[in-house]
Amino acid sequence: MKFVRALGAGLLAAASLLPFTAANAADDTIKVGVLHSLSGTMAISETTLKDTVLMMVDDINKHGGLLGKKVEAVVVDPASNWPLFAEKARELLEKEKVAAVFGCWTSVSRKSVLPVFEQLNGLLFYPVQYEGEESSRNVFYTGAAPNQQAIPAVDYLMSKDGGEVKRWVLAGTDYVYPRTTNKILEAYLKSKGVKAEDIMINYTPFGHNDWQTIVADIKKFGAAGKKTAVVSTINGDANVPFYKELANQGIKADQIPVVAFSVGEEELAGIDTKNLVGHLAAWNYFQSVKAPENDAFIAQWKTFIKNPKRVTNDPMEATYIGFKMWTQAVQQAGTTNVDAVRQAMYGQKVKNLTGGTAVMNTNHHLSKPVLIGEIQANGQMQTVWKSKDVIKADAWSPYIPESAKLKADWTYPWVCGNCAEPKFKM
Amino acid sequence: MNAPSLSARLLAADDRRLWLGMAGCAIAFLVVVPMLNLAMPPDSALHMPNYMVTLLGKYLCYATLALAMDLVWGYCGVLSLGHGAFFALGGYAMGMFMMRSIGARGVYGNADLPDFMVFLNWKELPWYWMGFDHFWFAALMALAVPGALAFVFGWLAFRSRITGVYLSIITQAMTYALMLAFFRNEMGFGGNNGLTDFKDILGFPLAEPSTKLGLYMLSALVLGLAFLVARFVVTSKLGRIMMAVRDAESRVRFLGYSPTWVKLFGFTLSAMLAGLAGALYVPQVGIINPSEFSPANSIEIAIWVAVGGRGTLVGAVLGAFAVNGAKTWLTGAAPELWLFLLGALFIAVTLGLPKGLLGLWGQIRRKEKAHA
Amino acid sequence: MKAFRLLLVLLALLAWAPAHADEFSDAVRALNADNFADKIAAAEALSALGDGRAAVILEALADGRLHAAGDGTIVMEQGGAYRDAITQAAASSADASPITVNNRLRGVLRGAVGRLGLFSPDPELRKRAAESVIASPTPESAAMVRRALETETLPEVKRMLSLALANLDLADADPERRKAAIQALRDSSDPMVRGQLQHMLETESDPEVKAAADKAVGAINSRLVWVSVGANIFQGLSLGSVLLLAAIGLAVTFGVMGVINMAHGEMIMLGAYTAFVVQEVFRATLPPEYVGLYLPVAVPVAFVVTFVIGVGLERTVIRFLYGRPLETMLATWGISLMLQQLVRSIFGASNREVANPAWMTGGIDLIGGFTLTYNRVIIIGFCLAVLLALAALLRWSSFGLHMRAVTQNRPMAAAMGIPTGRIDAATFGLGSGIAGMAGVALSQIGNVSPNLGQGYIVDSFMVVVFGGVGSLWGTLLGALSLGLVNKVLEPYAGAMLGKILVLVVIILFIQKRPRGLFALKGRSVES
Amino acid sequence: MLDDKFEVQVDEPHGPGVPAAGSILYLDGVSVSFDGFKALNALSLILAPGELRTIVGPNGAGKTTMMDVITGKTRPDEGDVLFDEKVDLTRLDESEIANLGIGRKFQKPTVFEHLSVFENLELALKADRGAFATLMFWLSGEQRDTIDATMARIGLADKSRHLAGALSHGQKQWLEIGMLLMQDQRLLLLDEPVAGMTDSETEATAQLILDLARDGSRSLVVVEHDMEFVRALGAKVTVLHEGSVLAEGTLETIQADSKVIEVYLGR
Repeated sequence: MKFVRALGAGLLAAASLLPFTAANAADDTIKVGVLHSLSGTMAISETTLKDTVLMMVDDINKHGGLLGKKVEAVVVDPASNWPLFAEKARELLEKEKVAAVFGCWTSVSRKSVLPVFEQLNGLLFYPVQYEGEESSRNVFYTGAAPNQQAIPAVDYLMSKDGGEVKRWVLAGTDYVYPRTTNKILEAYLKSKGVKAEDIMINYTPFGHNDWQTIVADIKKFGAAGKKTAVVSTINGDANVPFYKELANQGIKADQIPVVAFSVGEEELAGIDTKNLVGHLAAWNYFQSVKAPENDAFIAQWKTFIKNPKRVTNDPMEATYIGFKMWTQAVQQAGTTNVDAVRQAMYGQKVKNLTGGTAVMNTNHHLSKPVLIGEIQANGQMQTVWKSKDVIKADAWSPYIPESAKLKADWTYPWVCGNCAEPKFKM
Repeated sequence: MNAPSLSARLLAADDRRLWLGMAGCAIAFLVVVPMLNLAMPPDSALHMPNYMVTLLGKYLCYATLALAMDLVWGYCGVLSLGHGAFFALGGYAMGMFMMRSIGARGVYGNADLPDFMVFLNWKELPWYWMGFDHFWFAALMALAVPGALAFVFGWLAFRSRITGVYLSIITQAMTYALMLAFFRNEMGFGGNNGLTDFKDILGFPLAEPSTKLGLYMLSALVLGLAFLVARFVVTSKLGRIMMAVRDAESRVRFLGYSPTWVKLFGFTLSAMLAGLAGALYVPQVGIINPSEFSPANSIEIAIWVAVGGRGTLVGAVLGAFAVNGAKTWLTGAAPELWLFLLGALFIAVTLGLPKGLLGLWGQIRRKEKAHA
Repeated sequence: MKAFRLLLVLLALLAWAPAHADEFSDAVRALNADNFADKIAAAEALSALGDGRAAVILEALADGRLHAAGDGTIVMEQGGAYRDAITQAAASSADASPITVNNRLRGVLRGAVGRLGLFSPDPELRKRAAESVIASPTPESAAMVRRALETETLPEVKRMLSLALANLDLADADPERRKAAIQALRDSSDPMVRGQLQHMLETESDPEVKAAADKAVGAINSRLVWVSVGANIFQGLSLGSVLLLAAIGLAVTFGVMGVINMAHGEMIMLGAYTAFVVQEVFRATLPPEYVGLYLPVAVPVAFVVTFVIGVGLERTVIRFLYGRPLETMLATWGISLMLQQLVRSIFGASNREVANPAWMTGGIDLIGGFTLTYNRVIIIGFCLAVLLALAALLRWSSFGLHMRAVTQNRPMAAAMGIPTGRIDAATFGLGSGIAGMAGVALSQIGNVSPNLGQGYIVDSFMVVVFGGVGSLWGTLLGALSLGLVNKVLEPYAGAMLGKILVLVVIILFIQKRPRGLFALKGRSVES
Repeated sequence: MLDDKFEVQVDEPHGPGVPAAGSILYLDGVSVSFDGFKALNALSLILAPGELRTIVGPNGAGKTTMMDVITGKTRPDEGDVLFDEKVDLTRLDESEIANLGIGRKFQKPTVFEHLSVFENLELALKADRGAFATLMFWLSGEQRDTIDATMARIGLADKSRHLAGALSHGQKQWLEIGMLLMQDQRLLLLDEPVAGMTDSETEATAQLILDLARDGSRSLVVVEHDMEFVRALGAKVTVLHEGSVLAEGTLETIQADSKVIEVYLGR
């Protein structure tokens, strides 16, 4: 008797999990997953992107939806917890049966969901600048690769307009993106004849908030009589204390300019920029750029988020481009089937918000223009340099010997993300 | 150990219901779930999709971890806020093995070095990676490293009679320091990204649902085994001494027992169980990185136990399932609100159910008795 | 000599003569070019006129205070007021938009201002001019500095000018001058100078000069060593004061009451957000020059806000958990989750901007390029003040007496008619309030986001435990020593390894003193 | 794991057993102070094997501190504490001392409230104290009998499965004495064993203690306020005052002693 009851309890335990399993795939809507942290350390940056996707979905539904169906966004919160990212990705693909997922910010989150997407043949649109060295057939990278940010920025600083910098501080948070970028830059600078003693590399922990020593060191390093610049790959969260310390220790942009790759309008909104005027950022998008598409986008954003003070930034544009491309590809393929859509993605074009057109290449990365801007007192960027044409992202950097020999091309005859020679012989 | 005493003790253990319940769960997890997953047609409502299986596998590892936590906290009265560290270390050991078995299939196609080392221009494998090509070695390390750390750390701490919150805080310092250390790329553990890109384990491709099901069932078995071990310990005389230490440490000394060694035994055993859980966890989630060391994670472990009801073993398992289940469900169902709900749950449990969910179960049973 | 000064005055007068007027105003208008190359040309042209007024205008341009109105008139902003740059007549800023500059143009302007300003009648401007000459030297400036030196009267400006001249002379063709320059510079402790001298060591041909330079560099180096030691100590104290601020509140809620208060960090965070709100109110209601006063107002406001929240928590949750410290951990953890999410849903997830008031921005440049930043100095002072105030409160006020009574022997205190419940609430509120004030201070150096608290909670517990639970002075000593150790280690070990080492130090230290730095002795503690 | 440290040689001048010859417990010039307050002041006391000794003294006389020193809870600032002629107790910790054969009953009864009466006694039972030994420990028949016997002796036979926390104050006192018996120690230190007991309980306790003392195999030190109880024990009495011995002798001589009357019986 007791035994039966106990057994029953056990079974109940298992059964209680069933409600999760009931897969509710409605056929009259196309589901897209939104996999951005809404809590935890990364919420600061990722929440905005969640809203951007929602805005795009809202927009497309206003214009009659996709393939005659409404688009439905499935929002989940991976809570800045990397294993949770993998779990949620699995849930989105297997349970929610989403047609595509827009998400991830940090490289580690992308790495942790990668196996899931490859196993279940899902589609991830990754909207953040990153270190490259990757090309998965299940991911489309709409953010900048190092050669779309770092190299042009350094070139600019070495130019006459940039102040002919001779001495370099490469400061970054200790994780893979800064490591790679700095590695590439080091190789590049040396190729340009910069001596080793004129390069200072410094890494700090995540969320580092006491910059006294390092800023003082930078000051010392900059006092050696040669024009010095700082290339900052410091991660979002640590930037505020960093810039506050810069300002207070009186490092002026025309003495030691700081160029950052992960600081945009969104980050600056959290800082008083009066004393940072002239420091630089290199990115593919600035809100301040005057272009009809951009004005429309900004207006749409401010109305959607119901806050005229909110700013737009580069990852938002990347999300915008990614989403637009996906919808175009779906329309072109006439289905949301992942393989069909993937094929349709190649060569897909979308107008950049800053003018020109972004093109999706067969290495799953974009060709985008590169902008370099100076921080203004109002927290906006003033473009001081713009690439003549769009620049094609390298999945594999030519400046890293191991990766120089690799090529990413998902079309015949290569059909490979990291191969030295094509899969098929022609 | 002498087998009769073992079986005798386990069966003698206070109430039979527990053992029947275990049998029930065993059947549920080892028979029913696989059946639902394999036998049922995918479109049937009873079908258990693969992601549920992996999810359950993950929970089972958490449950084992919670069990380990309950052993030190619930019975020895040592609130370790660093148990995530042991879990992570076990995970890293297994991760290193799977890293090695990638071989030349990494992106840079380097057979001798993992990708991240190639990438940081490491020329050769650091000495502490030696041996991780062999599964047995990795498995051993998954137990030995957490065990050794726990033993040394515990010996230092218990010997100098560090108790209560002081102990909790230095265990927190330990895991925090380890987290920062593993973040450093110079350490050779993959820095912030940790170890990932695993292909297969012992030749079974991790992507295969069958592999996942296998890992899941293994986790279930390990949890059951861990439960028996823990049960054996707490029902032994040592277990009673542990409780005695928990309630009146100084008094135990006057009885001639040395709390240092009692606690050290519990702490080390618990750390090894945690390591085991970690080792099973990593192949199922496919990544291990320093964030597993973060103090918040370790605090959460304590919370699972508290929610379930400490000092009961069963409660720990229950708590791990309850909290993580709630988390999974809420992060999907109410992504904007789930922190409110989870937070409220913790507060409600502490205020309403000091004995945890199991205590609630007990109250209900007592009520039934009263009415009957 | 006199004649020359007379000449200058004449020049100044002539500058106002209409003949020059349009030439000057044309040059000024030319500044509003549409590309930087033209702007640079215009700036150089303007400075070439040698007109006293140009300096002010160029300076305004460099600071982005020079605007171009729709009709092409150039307007200059000075302390909120707008004047026509040419006629100096008051003007409106209605349709004026600032003339953009980039770093290169800024450099040019700085040099130009330097050269022009040297002869301005305003000594302040002359001083700044001397500075900018040092900052951005150009070949032609040497001659001008020499001219200026002859006429200069103010000793302070003279000193700076001769320094500037020496800097420039290092590049002079005549070795004698170079040597003289080195002699003049050997007493400076400016790393800039050292940089130039070192640069000289590489390029210098004349052996004598080289030797002199070498000696000078050595002399400067030995001075800079001491500077860096001093800097290190200051940074250590500053970090220590930050840790202390973060920990004081916890020293009350956890140290005195024994509540393992995981929501402590969120109290700090709420304080920081209070500062943000107060700032926004000030910005919305007051003229810009008063906005800076938001900070002193925010401190008490934050205290009140977090005090009330703290009392609320104590009455609704904490008070049911006394004597169950580990349960308090669980509950407060839940509270912290909820507070984070609450703030996130009210203020949004992204960082909020809390600006340093003008009087807290920048710092005093001490010798050797070491800057004593105001915000850190003020924070050190503030945190000591808070600590002393708290100590005094506990020591002398009747509330403090009751509080100690309750925490030491609750039943006895109750029996003596002390309202233990109210005291508990007030104590927890006090701890939270202090955390709130700390939040206001920390908003000045860090970012204000819902995760703010998480960044401090672990360190705070370390400090309190390291110092010895229940001992304010322990907390003080713990925080400062941890800060110093950290900063002393950082230059050698790097930020990351430094932090790790500090944690190891704490673990080992607790082995030696299981109850922290300031442990309470006696039989009472034993059981 | 501690077995090797039991026999510790004392440093000179006290060569092995010189002054402490023939004593089971030997305290000489022991002083302890907490933050300046001298709890023990050059206390000296010698206890012969098999002896029953009662110690009286006003609060703060240092009775409990003396026990703390003997059982290793408190380290004396100076002085010698020797057990069994040659073992220096000041160098051992509580558990080592307990394993030497010194048992203690606390002033405030401390039993393990979450364990049953039976389990409390089982823990006290004389057996290997090592962690692994206890893990593999399995109660043998005769051990079970000894426990039962003890339970009978302390009158808790019917409460075997009750949680110790549920016992009355007096019962806890008894249980703790029972635990002392289970340890089968050579020296028993009883701190106010009858505090909070009814008269009948007190009598029974006195009887029990006399029984223990009778066979001479163990020595007992009983600290007590209750003069009736002390009289009932009829043993040699030591009077402590301000941390040192004030007087020693039979109860009668003590009560006649003027100093004692002044400081303790205080008229």
